Amino acid sequence: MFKKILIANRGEIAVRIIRACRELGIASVAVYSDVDRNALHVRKADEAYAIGPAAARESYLNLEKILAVAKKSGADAVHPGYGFLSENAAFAEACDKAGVKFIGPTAAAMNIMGSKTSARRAMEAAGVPFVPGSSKGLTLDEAASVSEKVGYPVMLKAAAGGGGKGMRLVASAAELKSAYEGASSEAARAFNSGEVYIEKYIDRPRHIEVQVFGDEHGNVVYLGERECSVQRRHQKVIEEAPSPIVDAEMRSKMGATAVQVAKAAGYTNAGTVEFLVDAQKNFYFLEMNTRLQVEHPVTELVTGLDLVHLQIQVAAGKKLPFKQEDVVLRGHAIECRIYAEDPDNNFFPSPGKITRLMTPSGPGIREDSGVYEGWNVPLDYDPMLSKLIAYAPTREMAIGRMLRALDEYFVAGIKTNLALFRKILRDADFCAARIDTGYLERLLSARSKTLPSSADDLKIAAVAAAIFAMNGSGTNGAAAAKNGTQSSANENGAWKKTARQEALR
Amino acid sequence: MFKKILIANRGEIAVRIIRACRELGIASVAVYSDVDRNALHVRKADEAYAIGPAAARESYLNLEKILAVAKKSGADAVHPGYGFLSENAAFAEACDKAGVKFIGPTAAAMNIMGSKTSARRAMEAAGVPFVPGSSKGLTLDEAASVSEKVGYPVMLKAAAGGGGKGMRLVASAAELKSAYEGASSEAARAFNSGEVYIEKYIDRPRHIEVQVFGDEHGNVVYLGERECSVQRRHQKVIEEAPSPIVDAEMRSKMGATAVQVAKAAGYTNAGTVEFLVDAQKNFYFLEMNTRLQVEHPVTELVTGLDLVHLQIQVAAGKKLPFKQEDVVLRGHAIECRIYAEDPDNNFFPSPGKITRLMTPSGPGIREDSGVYEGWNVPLDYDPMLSKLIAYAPTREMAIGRMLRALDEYFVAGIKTNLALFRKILRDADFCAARIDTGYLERLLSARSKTLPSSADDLKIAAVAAAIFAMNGSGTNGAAAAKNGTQSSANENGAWKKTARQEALR
Amino acid sequence: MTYDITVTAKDGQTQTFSVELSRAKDSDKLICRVNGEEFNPGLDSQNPERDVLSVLVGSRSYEIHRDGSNGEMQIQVGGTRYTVEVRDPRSLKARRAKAGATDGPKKISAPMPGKVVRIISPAGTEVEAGQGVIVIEAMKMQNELKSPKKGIVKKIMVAEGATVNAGDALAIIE
Amino acid sequence: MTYDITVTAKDGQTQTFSVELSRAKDSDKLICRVNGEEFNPGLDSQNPERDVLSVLVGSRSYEIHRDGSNGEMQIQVGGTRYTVEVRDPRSLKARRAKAGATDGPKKISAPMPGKVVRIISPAGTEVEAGQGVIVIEAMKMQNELKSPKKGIVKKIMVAEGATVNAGDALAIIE
Repeated sequence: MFKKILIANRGEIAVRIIRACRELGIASVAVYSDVDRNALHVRKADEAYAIGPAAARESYLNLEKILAVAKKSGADAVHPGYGFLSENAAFAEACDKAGVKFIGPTAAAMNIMGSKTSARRAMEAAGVPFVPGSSKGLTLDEAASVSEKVGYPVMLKAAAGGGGKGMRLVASAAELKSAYEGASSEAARAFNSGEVYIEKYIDRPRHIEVQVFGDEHGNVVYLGERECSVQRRHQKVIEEAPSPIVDAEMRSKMGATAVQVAKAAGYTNAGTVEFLVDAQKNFYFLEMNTRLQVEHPVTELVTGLDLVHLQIQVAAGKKLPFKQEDVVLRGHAIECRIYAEDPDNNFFPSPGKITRLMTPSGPGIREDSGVYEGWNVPLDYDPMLSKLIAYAPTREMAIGRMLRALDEYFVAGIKTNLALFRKILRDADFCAARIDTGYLERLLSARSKTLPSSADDLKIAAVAAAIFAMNGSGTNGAAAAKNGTQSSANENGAWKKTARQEALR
Repeated sequence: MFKKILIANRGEIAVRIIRACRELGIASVAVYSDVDRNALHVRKADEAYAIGPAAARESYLNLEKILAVAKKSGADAVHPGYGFLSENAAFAEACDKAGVKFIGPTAAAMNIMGSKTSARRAMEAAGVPFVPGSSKGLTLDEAASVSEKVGYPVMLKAAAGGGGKGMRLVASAAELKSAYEGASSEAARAFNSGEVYIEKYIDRPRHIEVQVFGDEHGNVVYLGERECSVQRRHQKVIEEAPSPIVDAEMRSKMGATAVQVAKAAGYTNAGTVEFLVDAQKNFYFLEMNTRLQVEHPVTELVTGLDLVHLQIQVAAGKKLPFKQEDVVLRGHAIECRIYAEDPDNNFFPSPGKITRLMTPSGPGIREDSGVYEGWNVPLDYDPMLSKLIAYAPTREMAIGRMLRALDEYFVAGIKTNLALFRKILRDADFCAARIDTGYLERLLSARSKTLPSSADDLKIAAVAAAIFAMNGSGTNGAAAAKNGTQSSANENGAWKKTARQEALR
Repeated sequence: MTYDITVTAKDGQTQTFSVELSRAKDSDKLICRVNGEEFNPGLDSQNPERDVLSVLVGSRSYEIHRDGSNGEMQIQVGGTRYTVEVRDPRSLKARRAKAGATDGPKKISAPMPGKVVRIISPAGTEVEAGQGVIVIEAMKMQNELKSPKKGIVKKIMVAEGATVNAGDALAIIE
Repeated sequence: MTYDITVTAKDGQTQTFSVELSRAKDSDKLICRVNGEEFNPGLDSQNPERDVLSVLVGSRSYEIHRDGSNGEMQIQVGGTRYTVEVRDPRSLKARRAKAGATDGPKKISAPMPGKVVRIISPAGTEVEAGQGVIVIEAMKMQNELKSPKKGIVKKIMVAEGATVNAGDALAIIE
């Protein structure tokens, strides 16, 4: 087993991996940029090394610096987390050369899956079902002829891309040229490659993905699926396991296909095979993510496994400690990605200092967080603060439990998307699992943008504001005087200042 | 289903039940004594009613007051939690008469199990295995003859008792008289009944209990066992599920016996059948607890069920939503009872204000807490603050996980037993599951009372104390000046005062 | 003490309340009148933690949170947030400020810390309500800040490339 | 600044360190000498939260917590707590207090809030070290407070039935 693991990441995933290391008795090494000295992962790791300025290119994305820390610290393995260098085959290769185990698939497997077109070629050879379309980068003329063949509407997609960049829906031949140019130039800017390909557009598809796991002895298993259809701008917002529409038969078919995909790529360690699923429950290979996913906890909760522990064990050369038939799903898990953004204001990001943080706990609630009260969320990285996960015997109970947990959650100082989850989880379509990848955008653009508020609660809010003001202004209600639990002088000062600003507006 | 449930309890269990109510869309009613106005359960409930002075007899144990609140609030059910009125048959009966559903077994079933001697008579009739001894209260002469028959050493026990009160180990006939008198008078004081009975003493027994659940349609199932051998003064300290020594065959035998016990008593809702297990894995009926146990979460984690949700559903007349064969144990769960007490000082209780509270979270960690930072733990009740539960695929991983979580846990202002758990979970005997009901007392009396401390850490502690002192004294190190994260003026004041007190001592 | 308090819900509902608070004589309760009417006899409000109130209105228990950062006050009741403005009506300043609030030039403030990546409408530009004025970037997202009203961009207070904090004034539209 | 700091571990180990701290000129680091020797070049200590330090000693990361309540200071490193006494050696008072600490009468203080249920050894009683003097009760448990030394109970400062707070002086043994 490894003695020391370097975690080439930050935020909640770095903390999650550090925790796994501690649980396994393995020393953990954190790296941090200038704005992350006080980040939670630095506090929790056994060792920590500065790696440069805030800009990710000069720190978390800089493989030379990371490898230098691996060498200096004597780490015998590197866990890349997700994002940053996690799907960078060159990094995996460099680790290999430096004699440091990269906890993930081989560079070769990553290269096959790294380009969507090359992945498609490999998978087509293995007989994996695909959305009709092209399997390689296209010129504009080729794009026109492929589109005619599969029939409009079609999707233009960046070959090297992800996250929705370089994507365009094309409804008819007339729109093709400008869409092609837009997608290609966007792709070139984002990924240094303007290559685009075409797929038939599927109306209201679901995004369902299968977790796979391979060891270095040829064993590959699937660990059930995740339903990730609740998306905004192609970014997942809520994930759940299992998918409400997948039954045992469909699960074993999708699972077998996912294992086939992994085996075709010589895949080891944790990976995810993404599928689009149409209304008739046909599923089509979309892409393979060659890393641990953000949403891996929902799979952990329904399988009872720990995927990060498994990643480490498998990377250390151990066999998978179970067989496919031992994997049994139980209950239902839902994950909400808590972001520093303002859903009432066009999802503006909201970095800044967290002045108050109260998090939920209790039965069936797991929180994987990367922040704490007092932490200044930097403006330089992804706005994800934390993942809140609810587990319960049934989907209905998991929804009820998540709503309970959201009511216990309070963040001040920065905006978060907590209210968005309250809205989604109370929505009749979500509760009936009538979701697809366009569901959330439709919900957001619907007229009734927020839950109606009760007149009583408005009045309570006014009374509470008055009590806070009175407590703060020194003439003190009974409340503050009693129990010695009055707000600190400091804080009252801040509030008075705020009150003044209010009045002056 | 119920519309409103009154929770006749306080602390973590009241919060846990309120959470279940919220998850099920049921309104919750809290009751509180004068010292509990700011308790967490009052903050979290939908309604709250004052029920009198701190002394439990005048508030939480006063059934008239609780029933009056039930009536006034319009609650259609009462959940008693554990402790207080939870095993009070008169209360269950009074609820019944008042038309409020008592969430628990019937008064009749409680009466059968309420006295150990009557429980024994009923269970003997049903063929349940017992530790050899008497089945009823004994005079001193009878005690002497029973002891001769089963052979010394024997245990004298209070018929009405629990929690170790009125219990005496008698090694030989010479000791019997004084032990009898001591046990009897202690029992009389504690339980208003001096009745005592005798059992053969079993050397180094394990305490293993089986969770049972009955609905009101005649179905009774068992939900696996819990190992509760880590005890101090007959109080459980750590519980786990499953028991490391119980295999499938033993589980089904113990389970069948537990179901037999429950059926003999006409038992409904959640209950626990406690067994003593000797070195040869013979198990003997000890008693039945006619309520939800403190340690129910470990069963929830390995079965995937929610026992409080089930209690409510079953009390509302629903059938159990699964059959015995659907109950499958998976993984391992360990619970630590976090108490306000000082293990370094003879386990003195430590009520008072919690000045700082940082709790663990992340994968596999559940915390059921009844406290918060700033809460003044009253001196009037049980010192349990919280239950920390770790789940993982194996016992070894669950131990590693719990140790990780304990390192993340920090409580200031009052003493806790956190360090005790660190010690137990690192002990070789505990890790090898070589535990019995005497294990913890032996560990505590062993010479090496604490883990050895490292000289390096002593030095770090000194440096940290100096930095805190410097930050506090206004001349400010780099740390405090940066990031605006300096301690508040208030707090520095308190620290300076402390420093002065230190200096003056 | 009396406070005029305007509460705005996310669904746009806005209501102004006059809340009169005083301390009860023989208990630790509050006497509270809202718009002249008694709100609850013997209002029991506790402040168990910073920014948290536990209020019992009759037997109804409310846990209430405050977020007073970023220049505005929000009150959360259950899971729902309300934006509140508190004015002590005895204050002349407050009354004046209120009277003047709807007239005059409008400010565009930074809704978050970030970098100014583009000035779309330089000083002097005529803009419609909702037209883009400045683009700022944070957390890999670009955000266009729009004019709150029809008018002329009177002043741009930041340069491209500058780093700004939440609440910083960026432009004035007249 | 220099501090004399005594650290006591739970296993009884006690060590006193002289810790000299100053601020580095060109960085936000600290210069730290322990017992005259440089502890770590450019010690990086941050105070991310109240009562929490994040200290990097070289590349080793320590999260350290402080509990300064109840009249004594405890420092937690990892999961282990140490009791520390901090003295600024320039303070005359501190030196005096130190000199006198081991002599004279000893106090019995309440280790927790509770009720005095029994006086075992009234004023005037001769007691051995470890002999019970007072019983207090909290959380349904009775606790016997023992004499810290052989001597005579000089004074009992509480009556049976009284409620006491943690740290209250209950008796003096001479």
